[in-house]
Amino acid sequence: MDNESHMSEHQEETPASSPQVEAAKTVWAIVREKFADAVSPLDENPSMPFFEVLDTDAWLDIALFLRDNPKLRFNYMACLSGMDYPDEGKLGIVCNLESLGEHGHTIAVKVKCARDGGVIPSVARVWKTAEWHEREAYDMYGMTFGSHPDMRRILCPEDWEGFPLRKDYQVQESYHGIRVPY
Amino acid sequence: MSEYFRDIASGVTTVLTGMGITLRHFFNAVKRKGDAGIDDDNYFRQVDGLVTLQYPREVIPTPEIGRYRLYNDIDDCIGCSQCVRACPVECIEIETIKVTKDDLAVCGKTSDGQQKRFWIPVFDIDLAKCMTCGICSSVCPTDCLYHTQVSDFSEFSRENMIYHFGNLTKLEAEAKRKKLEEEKKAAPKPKPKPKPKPKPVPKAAPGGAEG
Amino acid sequence: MQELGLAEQGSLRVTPDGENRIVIEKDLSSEEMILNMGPQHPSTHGVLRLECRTDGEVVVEAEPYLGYLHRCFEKHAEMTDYPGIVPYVDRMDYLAAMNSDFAYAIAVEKLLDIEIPRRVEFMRVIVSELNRVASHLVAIGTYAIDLGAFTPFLFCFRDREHIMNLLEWVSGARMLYNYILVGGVSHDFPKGFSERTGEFVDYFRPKAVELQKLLTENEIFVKRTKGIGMMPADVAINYGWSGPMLRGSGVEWDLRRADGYSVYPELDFEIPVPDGRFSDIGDSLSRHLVRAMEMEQSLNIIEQCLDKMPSPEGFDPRAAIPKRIRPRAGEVYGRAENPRGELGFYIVSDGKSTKPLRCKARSSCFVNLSAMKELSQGQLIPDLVAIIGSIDIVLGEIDR
Amino acid sequence: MSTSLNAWSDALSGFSPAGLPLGLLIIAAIPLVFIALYALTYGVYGERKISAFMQDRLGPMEVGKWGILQTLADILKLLQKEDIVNKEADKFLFVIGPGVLFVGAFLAFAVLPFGPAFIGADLNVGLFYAIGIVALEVVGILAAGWGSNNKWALYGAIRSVAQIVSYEIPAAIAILCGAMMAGTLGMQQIILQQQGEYGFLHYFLFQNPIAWLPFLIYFISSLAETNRAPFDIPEAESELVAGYFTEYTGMKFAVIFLAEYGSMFMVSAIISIVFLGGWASPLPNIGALALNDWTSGPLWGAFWIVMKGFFFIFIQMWLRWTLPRLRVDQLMHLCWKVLTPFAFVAFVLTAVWEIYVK
Repeated sequence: MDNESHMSEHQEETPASSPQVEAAKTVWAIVREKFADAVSPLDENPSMPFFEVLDTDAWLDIALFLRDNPKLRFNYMACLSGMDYPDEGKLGIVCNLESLGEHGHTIAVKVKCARDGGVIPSVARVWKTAEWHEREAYDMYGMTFGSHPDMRRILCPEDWEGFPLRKDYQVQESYHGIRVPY
Repeated sequence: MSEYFRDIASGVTTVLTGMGITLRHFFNAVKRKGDAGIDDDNYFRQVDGLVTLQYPREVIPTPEIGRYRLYNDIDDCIGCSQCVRACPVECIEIETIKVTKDDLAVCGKTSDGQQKRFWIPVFDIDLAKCMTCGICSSVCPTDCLYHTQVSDFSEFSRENMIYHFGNLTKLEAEAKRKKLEEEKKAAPKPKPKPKPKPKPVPKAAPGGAEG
Repeated sequence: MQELGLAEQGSLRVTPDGENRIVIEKDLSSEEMILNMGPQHPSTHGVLRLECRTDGEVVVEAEPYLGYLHRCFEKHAEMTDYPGIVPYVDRMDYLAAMNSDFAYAIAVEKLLDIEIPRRVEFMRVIVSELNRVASHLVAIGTYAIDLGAFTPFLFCFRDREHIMNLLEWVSGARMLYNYILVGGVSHDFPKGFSERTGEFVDYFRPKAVELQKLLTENEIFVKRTKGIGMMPADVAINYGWSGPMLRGSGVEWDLRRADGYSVYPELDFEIPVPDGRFSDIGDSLSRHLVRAMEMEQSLNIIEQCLDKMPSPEGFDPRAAIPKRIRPRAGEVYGRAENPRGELGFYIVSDGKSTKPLRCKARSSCFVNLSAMKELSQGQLIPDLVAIIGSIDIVLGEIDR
Repeated sequence: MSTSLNAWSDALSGFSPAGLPLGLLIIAAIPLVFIALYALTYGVYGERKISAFMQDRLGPMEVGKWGILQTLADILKLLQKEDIVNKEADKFLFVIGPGVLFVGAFLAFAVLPFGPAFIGADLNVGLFYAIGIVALEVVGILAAGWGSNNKWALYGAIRSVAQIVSYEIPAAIAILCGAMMAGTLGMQQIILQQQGEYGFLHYFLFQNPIAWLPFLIYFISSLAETNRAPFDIPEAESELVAGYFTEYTGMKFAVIFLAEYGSMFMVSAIISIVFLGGWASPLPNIGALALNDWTSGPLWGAFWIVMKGFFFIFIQMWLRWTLPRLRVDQLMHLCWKVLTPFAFVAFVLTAVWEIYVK
């Protein structure tokens, strides 16, 4: 596999020149070329290089591009995590993508939306695995995913109040007559 | 058609193979596994045969570092509360009273010679909450808090799962607190209060300590 | 009576009546029935609920409902310091706690950028491979139960017992070890552990062969699993499958090789993928076979590690464990190969606190199960059971 | 001793006060009571122990020495259990289901000969009756499954009916091969033809070079008819929770259980009667050692047929604890595409053998 060595080596090398970051730079350059200002500059941290999608509406197009461009081929979405950014007043998702079995490179993409009533385009049609991840992000943070096929809570009960992983979450007093905080 | 007969043939042979295996085990049922512990050199020489151990009478020995019931050797405890802070499930409750100067000798030293500076009227471990992760014992500076090999300690009441290790009775604690107050009044400079919260002290003071 | 095209679908008959109007008759109309499989059902491996729309024995679609075992791992993690999260990680995938700890340790260590002693790495690999064997034994055993064979299950548990004894000896607990800590392990191997592990490998090899003869090669078992729950490789990747599930679809992808974490690059092992001779690539049988073959590879890895492990002289397993874990501000996605696939941790640190700002667990079963809806379409109920079993779910990890 | 016992049973069968054949009733009841006791205590206990030994376990050990009283304890427990009838159940069918099942399973015992004299009713169509009466079980299962008003129970019942009705065909054809060799349907006549000084060599299984085929076919079909693994799909616990008796508790559950063990013994007895000589001793007379003569008689007869029955029950358990379960369509495939054609082949070959060779 392509990235067989870089994880183990990156501890010895200086972080900036780790192959993971180098690969991410190349990827970012291709995306930047196509989408210009819709994406932010690459954050070249050694542990998880990422870029942010500044134009939230462009996320679906970028996702498709990431998946289908022959130089990128990010066919595998390893993870999609919801995130709360209370300082910026935003919610977001972090996607860890990987080109499995083809190029072997990885990159992380962040997409943010407004804290109240924020909508992020759903990529469940690009990577089917995103369907449940997005449901989980909605369940925990409350942002909705536009054109998601099945936007429901997944882990919490349907009638649970609030979104538990938001930093300002207050747990409800009772649930169907059961006292919640114990 | 040939596949039809091949299926039948392989069906019959694999079924017979499987039956052979179970029959071998059936006739092997005259042997029984011993109850040697894993640290025994002969462990894998005694595992043939029926593996059931009839629990209360035959027990797999728990290894030396087995992490089961939490125990606090209160004589060695210096009341530093590190375990309370480290516990992920908050199952330890501790209350300390600073030892007055003239009581230091009474309070004594730990087994490795460290002067104890706190009375510990309350050291309660709720073993119903404890998940035996062992983090508390790894942070304990005097190694007085440790998990024992006792793994079977079920109780009929949840109350009984709370183990009390405190070294003062309620009355004694009251007396010590008063003494500390007096010392503080006598001393010229103000000292930070060692939180004299009037918490309810459980009735049975050194209750279910190891046994 | 003139029969039109619709009639071929079964229950509809279209007949022109006297006035040449077309009347649609319904005879023996077959209604769909909603069948709740779970949350208490013997073969949902815990508290999973599948809402099946069935037409007779045929499942039109099965929709999984999760959350019955939701224990708020991510919320807990935000309120607990880094070493305190490890016991919670144990309880996510309780069948492979060592592997889960390993993944978490990798993620945090990546954030901390600390050097791990070489012996510790070998110890971690040995215990997690032992746990992988134990976990696969449960997977195979419960799969046998799902298909109605009870005896292989107990044989699996009999052998797993020895692994649990071994791991209890080294860590002090039988299932939820809290052994692999950030920066090290909690105890050094006890005296004689390496020999006993070697003896276990020798003991287990013939048992694995017996298991294969009793279960895997059994014609009924093959007939029940071959060609059931087919998943082509590209769809599997798109669904984010990983681990034995993905390899069952013929993709040679193993994080131990791909990421090459710990000492795995130094070890010689194969990534088993089905060759399509005994099973159809991508079916339930392939996934079962991959698990069975992986046990063999794990035994090889354990043997090599026992040979290569540095001597214990002057060794402190806790030497590299930081007194207080307060990583630099940053974020990391660390992952490891769990018995069920890729277990990843996305951890965000603000650089000030000893508690993570965010700790998301990318659970392998959660992702693997998300394909259930597609896999279940048009299957019989017994096949549905066979498919769930082949996914090898642990609800503790799915619901977290 | 044997002659005195014969005389005793003859005397008992002649006991008919006021024209009622009470003596016959008692004789008929003896095996039934015996089997019921066996089925409850030693069948269940045996199954648990056998499965335990095959799985490297000890099995029940706590109640009595080696746990032999375990089943009694279980019965006591089941007797004390609350008899729950669902609110939504069809109460009549729900209650009558286990009864019909039980009656269906035990009616066939009327024609099982436990010795030259021990037989409830020596019908001249005994074999036909035994095959036919089993169909009553289907009604019981369907009543139980439908009456429970539970989807899993319904699935179990439907599956069970499909399975039992289908497997009647190869089973009946295979049994007909035996009947053809005997030239009669009466149970006692079939056995009498297999009795002789050469012991087991007189058995139909060894009288005919192709008799093993109907023997095997009947054995496999009987597994399906009694819902035993690998054909236990009606109660497939990993798919259907418990199949048609999901909703039953207490004594009703025990009755269903008893019926299952009863029918297990019934099919085992039939296969040993038709192919292995029933109560006829397998030991041959070897010169002066008249083993066959020594081991024949009413008590010995009961001993032999029960032993043969136990042997087949052991094989049933052995199979159950070895094999996975088939799927519904595979079960039907096995029935219609494998067993039935082979049963016809066996039927024709037996007929050819009987007419032209013998």
